[in-house]
Amino acid sequence: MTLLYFAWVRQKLGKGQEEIEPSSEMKTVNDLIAWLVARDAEYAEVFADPSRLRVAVNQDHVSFDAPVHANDEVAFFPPVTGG
Amino acid sequence: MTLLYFAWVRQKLGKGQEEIEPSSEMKTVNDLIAWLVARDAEYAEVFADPSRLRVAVNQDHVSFDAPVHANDEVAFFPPVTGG
Amino acid sequence: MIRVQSEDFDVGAEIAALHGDGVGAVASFTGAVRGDAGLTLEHYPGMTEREIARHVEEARKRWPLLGVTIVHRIGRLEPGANIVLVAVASAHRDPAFRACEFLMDYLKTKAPFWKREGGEWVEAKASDEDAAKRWSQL
Amino acid sequence: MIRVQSEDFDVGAEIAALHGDGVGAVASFTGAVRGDAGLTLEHYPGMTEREIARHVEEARKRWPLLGVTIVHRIGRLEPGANIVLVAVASAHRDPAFRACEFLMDYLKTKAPFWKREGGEWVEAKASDEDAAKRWSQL
Repeated sequence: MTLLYFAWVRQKLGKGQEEIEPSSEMKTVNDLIAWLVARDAEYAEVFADPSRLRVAVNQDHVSFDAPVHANDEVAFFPPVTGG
Repeated sequence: MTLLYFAWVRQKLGKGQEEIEPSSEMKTVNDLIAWLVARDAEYAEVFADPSRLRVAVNQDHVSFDAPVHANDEVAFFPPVTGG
Repeated sequence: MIRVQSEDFDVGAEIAALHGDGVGAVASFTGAVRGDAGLTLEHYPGMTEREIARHVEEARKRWPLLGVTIVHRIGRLEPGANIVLVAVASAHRDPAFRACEFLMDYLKTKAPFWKREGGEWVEAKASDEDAAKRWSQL
Repeated sequence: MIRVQSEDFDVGAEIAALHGDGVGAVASFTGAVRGDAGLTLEHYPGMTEREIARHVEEARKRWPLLGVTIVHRIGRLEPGANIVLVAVASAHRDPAFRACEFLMDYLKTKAPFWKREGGEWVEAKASDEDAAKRWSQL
């Protein structure tokens, strides 16, 4: 699974991209977040308030209960501010 | 009083402008129209259906019961089609 | 800035000229001649500028605008030619869009221009009157 | 035509390119950098183009459009610089205005761009979310 981070999420984590081996129990974005938070304090800080974040799976905006699969591209970022 | 005509009104009357000496009974645009219609058959034709016409007095859109005065500029034209 | 002219105008230059201090948004409209016949545009000199200026003033009262440019062409216009430009600058997009539409709706229904197409005077459209009524009467 | 680029764009040329057979109206929006600090724009390559294309397609379903051009800049942008252009061509003004606003509202709330101004990430505005809701969800 490819994880992408943008804007302040990228800055706080000190990286824009990483590859992970998801566990078989990881069914949804929420499961992925729980897994990341358990891994490292930096993730715990970034995901402390999920209402500040948005998520896309395979480049589609989705909600946090959307399913994730082993080969997905999952991106976390703050609400967008383009235009 | 200066009378101005635009678009098909100008074409039908064969002129874009004329000066008239209004009578003292001529109080409103409607009075002016009645006076013109009495003067010549061409005017009778142009003013036969006033709903097809608009009028401006001194370069302001007004209704047919608006007052007119001896030194006014009165313009007759069809509904506008610019833009 | 309001201009009534027979010459063409440069849309990019007009929009660029509106950008400046505090301007975050420029909404614009350009109208062009459709069809194969071309158009001839007649206007009422003096009243046209006055009527447009009045509506620009009204737009400035309704929305916090930082600049307005209106250019309307007259005379013979070939197919595809520019007819009109309305461009409105503001800090944010909503006032710019609103004022641009407002000004177009009033240009269509109040500014004394008349189009002739292939020898026939173009008829005014009830839909344009309805559009202008959205803003309620001045 | 959708472009995401660091270079500036030529508003006049983009609008001129949309004029053509049957086009009577081009509505456009240009956004520029306000304030003295300039901006840096980050985006999600791939998803950005995909998201914009999806909304252009949706706009084409809703209104009879004859052309759409969207250019969005990324990277460092100085004060006063162009950020974004949305230009929409149609036979008549109403679909052009509606689609232009629709696309701007969705660019503001769905296209994955992030602005940084003077070291701070710009916060998303609830008013932009509300504006996008006017069109109801896709």
